[in-house]
Amino acid sequence: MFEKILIANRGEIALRIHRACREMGISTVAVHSEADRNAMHVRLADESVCIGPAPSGKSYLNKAAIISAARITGAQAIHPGYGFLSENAKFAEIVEAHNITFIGPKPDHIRMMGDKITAKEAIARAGVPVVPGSQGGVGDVDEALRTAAEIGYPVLVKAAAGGGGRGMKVARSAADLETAFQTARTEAKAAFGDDSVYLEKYLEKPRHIEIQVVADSHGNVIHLGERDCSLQRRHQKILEESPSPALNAAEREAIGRTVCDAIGKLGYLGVGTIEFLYEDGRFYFIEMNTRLQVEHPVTEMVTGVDLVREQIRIAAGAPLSLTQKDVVLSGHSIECRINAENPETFTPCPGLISDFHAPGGLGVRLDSAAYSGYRVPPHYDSLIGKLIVHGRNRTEALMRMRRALGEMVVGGVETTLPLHQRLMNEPDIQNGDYDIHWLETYLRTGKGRAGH
Amino acid sequence: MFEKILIANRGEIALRIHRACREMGISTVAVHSEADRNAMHVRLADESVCIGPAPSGKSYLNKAAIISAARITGAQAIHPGYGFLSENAKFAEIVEAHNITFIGPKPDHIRMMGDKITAKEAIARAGVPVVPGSQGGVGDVDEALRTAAEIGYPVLVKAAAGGGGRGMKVARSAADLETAFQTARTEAKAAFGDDSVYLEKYLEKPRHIEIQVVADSHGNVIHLGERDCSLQRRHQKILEESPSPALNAAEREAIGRTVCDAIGKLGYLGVGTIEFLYEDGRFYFIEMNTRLQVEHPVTEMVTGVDLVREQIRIAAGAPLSLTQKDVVLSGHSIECRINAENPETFTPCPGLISDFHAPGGLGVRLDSAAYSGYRVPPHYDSLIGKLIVHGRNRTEALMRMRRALGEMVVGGVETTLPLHQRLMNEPDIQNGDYDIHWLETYLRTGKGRAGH
Amino acid sequence: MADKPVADKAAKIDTGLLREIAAILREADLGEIEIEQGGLRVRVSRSGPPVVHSSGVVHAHPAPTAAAAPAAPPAPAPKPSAPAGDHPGAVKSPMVGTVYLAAEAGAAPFVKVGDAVKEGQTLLLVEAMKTFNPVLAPRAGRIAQIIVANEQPVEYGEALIVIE
Amino acid sequence: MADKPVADKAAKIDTGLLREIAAILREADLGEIEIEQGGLRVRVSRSGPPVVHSSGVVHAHPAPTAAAAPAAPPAPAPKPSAPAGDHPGAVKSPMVGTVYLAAEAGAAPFVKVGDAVKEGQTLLLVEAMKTFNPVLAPRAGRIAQIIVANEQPVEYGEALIVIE
Repeated sequence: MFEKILIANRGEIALRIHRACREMGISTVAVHSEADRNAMHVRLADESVCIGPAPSGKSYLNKAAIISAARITGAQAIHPGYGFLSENAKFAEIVEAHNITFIGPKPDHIRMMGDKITAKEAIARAGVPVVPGSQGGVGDVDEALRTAAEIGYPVLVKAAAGGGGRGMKVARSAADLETAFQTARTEAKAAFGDDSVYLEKYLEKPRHIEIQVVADSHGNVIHLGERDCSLQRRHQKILEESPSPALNAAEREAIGRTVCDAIGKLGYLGVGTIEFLYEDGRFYFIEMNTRLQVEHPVTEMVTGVDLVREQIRIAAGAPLSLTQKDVVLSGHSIECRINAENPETFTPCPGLISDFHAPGGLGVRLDSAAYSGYRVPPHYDSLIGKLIVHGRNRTEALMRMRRALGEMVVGGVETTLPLHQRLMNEPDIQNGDYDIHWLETYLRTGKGRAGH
Repeated sequence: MFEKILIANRGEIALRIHRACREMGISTVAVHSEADRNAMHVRLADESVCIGPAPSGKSYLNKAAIISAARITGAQAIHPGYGFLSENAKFAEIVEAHNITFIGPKPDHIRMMGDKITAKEAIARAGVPVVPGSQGGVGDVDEALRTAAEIGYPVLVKAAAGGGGRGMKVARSAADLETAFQTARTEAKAAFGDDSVYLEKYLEKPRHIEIQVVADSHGNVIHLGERDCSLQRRHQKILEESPSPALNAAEREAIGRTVCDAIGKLGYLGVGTIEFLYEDGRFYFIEMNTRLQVEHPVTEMVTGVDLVREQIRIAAGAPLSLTQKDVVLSGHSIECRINAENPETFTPCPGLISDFHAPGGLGVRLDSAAYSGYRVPPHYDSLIGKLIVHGRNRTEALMRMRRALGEMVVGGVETTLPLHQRLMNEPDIQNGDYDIHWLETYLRTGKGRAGH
Repeated sequence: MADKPVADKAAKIDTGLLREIAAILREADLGEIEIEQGGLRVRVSRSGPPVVHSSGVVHAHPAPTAAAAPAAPPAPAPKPSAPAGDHPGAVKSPMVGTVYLAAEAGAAPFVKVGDAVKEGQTLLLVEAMKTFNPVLAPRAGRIAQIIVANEQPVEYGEALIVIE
Repeated sequence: MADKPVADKAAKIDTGLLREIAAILREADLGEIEIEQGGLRVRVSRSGPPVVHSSGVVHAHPAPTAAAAPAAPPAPAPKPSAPAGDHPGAVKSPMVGTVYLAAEAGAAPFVKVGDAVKEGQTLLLVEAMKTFNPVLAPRAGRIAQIIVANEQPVEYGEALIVIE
């Protein structure tokens, strides 16, 4: 097992990784920008190294600085967390070239899944259902029109290099398609420097359901059930839960087995998430994330598995600590992302957290690197904490979340706590009756579904 | 189900009860002394009533004030927590006489178990093993000598009305007995106004192991396994865990069944704890606590059962939410009691908590009513929080506790956090190799066992 | 107990005193001053919002129903609560209970505003556990204000009547 | 990086400055003053402990072994850390890496204390990812102090040399 791990990230996930290391008896190195000198994980880590100024391009994305920090501290492995360099195949290669272990999948798998077109091809070959769409990129409007006619309207034009909703356009009929196609291309070029786009069937009211997989270097693959992440705003997840209110045990087992088979065929290593749209009992692959997800705690709460510990064990060559048979989903878990943002306009609100009080008691978990006196820097994302609850069933979890939200105090900055408090009182949320459009509609109209 | 419950307690247990009520959709009334006006549970409760000045005799033990508060707020039930009036049969009777539900056992059972001699007789008749000893009180030295000869030295002379170690004396031989007998009598008279004493076998290196039982009004009785509370200082528990490192599944099942049978025979209602000394594979009844225990969370963590919710359900006439077959002990849980005390001298340290930061993350629970800016009043006990962890096994739980202790911040007052940090590094603790004398020896000598 | 408007009581805070303490705080370069006298407690602090509250306030929260929104997060620093009985002549309730201003329904009240009272004279009754406990005038004076209404529930220490 | 004694650096805090700031804080009746200049950052606050730390410090914690005691709880307010490079003539490391004071093992160092240097003259090398990056004198002057040792690891922004 490793004796020292460098944590190449910041915020709550850096603290999350530090905690797992500390519980495994592994020393930690925190690397940080000048803006994060007083960050909680920097204070708690055994060693820390300032790797650059506040802008992440010069610090958290600075491959050379991170490698140098690992070398001078003697760290044997690097955990990239999520975001930043976590899905950067080149970084994974450089890390390995320096005889340091990258805690994550092999560079080839990162690269494969990083491109949406090759990802979809690979995953479809491995037997996972995908959204019907173009075979690869679509070069011009005529080809787009032919393909759309085959798969049926509405269709979605998507940037091959895309993410976060940029470069995505819906065409509801052939008349819409040309504009949608050209706009998506232009946006893709501007955002990613690559104007490749592709087409796929547009689902009207799908849910976002993702399957957590874990694979070791001994050929073992397990899945840990699903997370329902349908509550999104501008493709950013806001609230996640496990299990999904929409799936039954048979559906769960079937999709889980399909995904495990595919992951086994691909020879994938580590933790990963296969994201699907789910509509009318059918799953459609969207993308695979080759890293830990922000929302991984809900899976931990219902399975009892420490996903970061598994990642570290797998990277060290150890086998999975459990088999599929040992995976028992117990109760229900919900996570609310607490962002330092205005809860109505979603304008980020960096600044001094004058008061911070964590909710406590049975079934409540807070993953946060914030504290009283912490200054949320303006340079990074606005996530300041994840409030996670577990209950014996979904109703208990909802009641517990409501209770915990009412106890939590974050003073000095605006947060999305009031939004979550409102959501807990919405009948659609209480009934689990929502899709990926629900939240946008709710924020626009005060109701989650048109004609409600 | 009740619509409004009055919480007749303070501190972390008042908050614990409030949380359970809130999660059940039940309104809460906090009653408090003048010293607790800014207490967390007072702020969070739906209503609050000041019932008297700081001294608990005039507030938290003021039966008339509490009943009046219940009446003017329209509370349908009173939860007494632990301590204060929780084991006061007279109070339970008065509550019921006012057509308010007392959330706890029937007054007769409180009374029966409140007297150590009648408790031992009743529990022995119900088939639970007791410490060999005198049949009831021992009136004079001659009778004491005869009884001691029968049960064998060493023997313990104990006050019938005793508690907290007062009025307890060990006699290692007949030569010691007269002094021990007279001293115990004198102390008992002074402390409790009652000089009745009895004799029992003195165990050399027992563990303190207690069984949690829950009984509803429909004749169902279950046990939720044991808690090992052997780490005590002056008969005050410091650290508790479940399951006990000393018990195996067969022993657990056997004592659990014995206890459930007895509780059924007694017709007991609600939650209760049967405390045993355990030595060389045998259990010896000490006493029964007819209330929620401070250390109940470790049982909640390994069973998933919310004990306060069960209490409330039972008081409302509902059946247990699970059967013995549903009780599965999963993983391991440890609780550290964080007291506002000097960690070496144990001198209480009331005052302003200038900084308070809760540990978080996977498997960590904090039950505490403290917050930054809270002033620990000097009038009550020094418990300011209970840090509870859960892990898949005992080692994981110990590592997690160590990690969590390192994250917790309580500034402005001295606490027992450093003691717990030291304990986590002791090989005897790591090995689960301790008895009820271990901590006293450790505090005196720096080692937990003589000749170590 | 939610029928007592908090604003009424807040109006009685001695803001002059507050200003004076704040000045002393500044002059002496202190972080915090806390004063307690005659039921009034004032804490003025540089770091947090100044807090003023008395020891005789009914802390009445709105009572949300089970379906209501979770309460707003409590601020970690004590919130200012309404002062009451900060008047030196305030007579406070010796117990939790229900106020009766007259000996029996329909009878004249024991006292009314403007009455002169003697030390030891009954001002009102506080009923607790079916016992009616007379509250007596601690000294002679004139009834300046009757703070509580008939059959109103009161806390321990809550101001009932002001004698000037 | 634990071989750099923190106490050495702590000794260089300008307590006169602190006093002056504290005086200004009092005079201007402010809650907090924060100043950042030339790598030195000072925050003086009425409510918490004053904090002094620079932007060029190697934050070296004792590295406990797996069996060591858990770290003492961190104070929620930032702990004072040792200042370095608060001198206006400090030359700071442009990157994380390892310092080399000479071009090769056994060779004479690029500069030594007391040397006069020209603007643009190589002061030392910082090796990162097997690239040796020369650190040049930002202006002419005299070498007052060489803070780092040969082959010492340095952080981004860490003070290396002082030119007066």
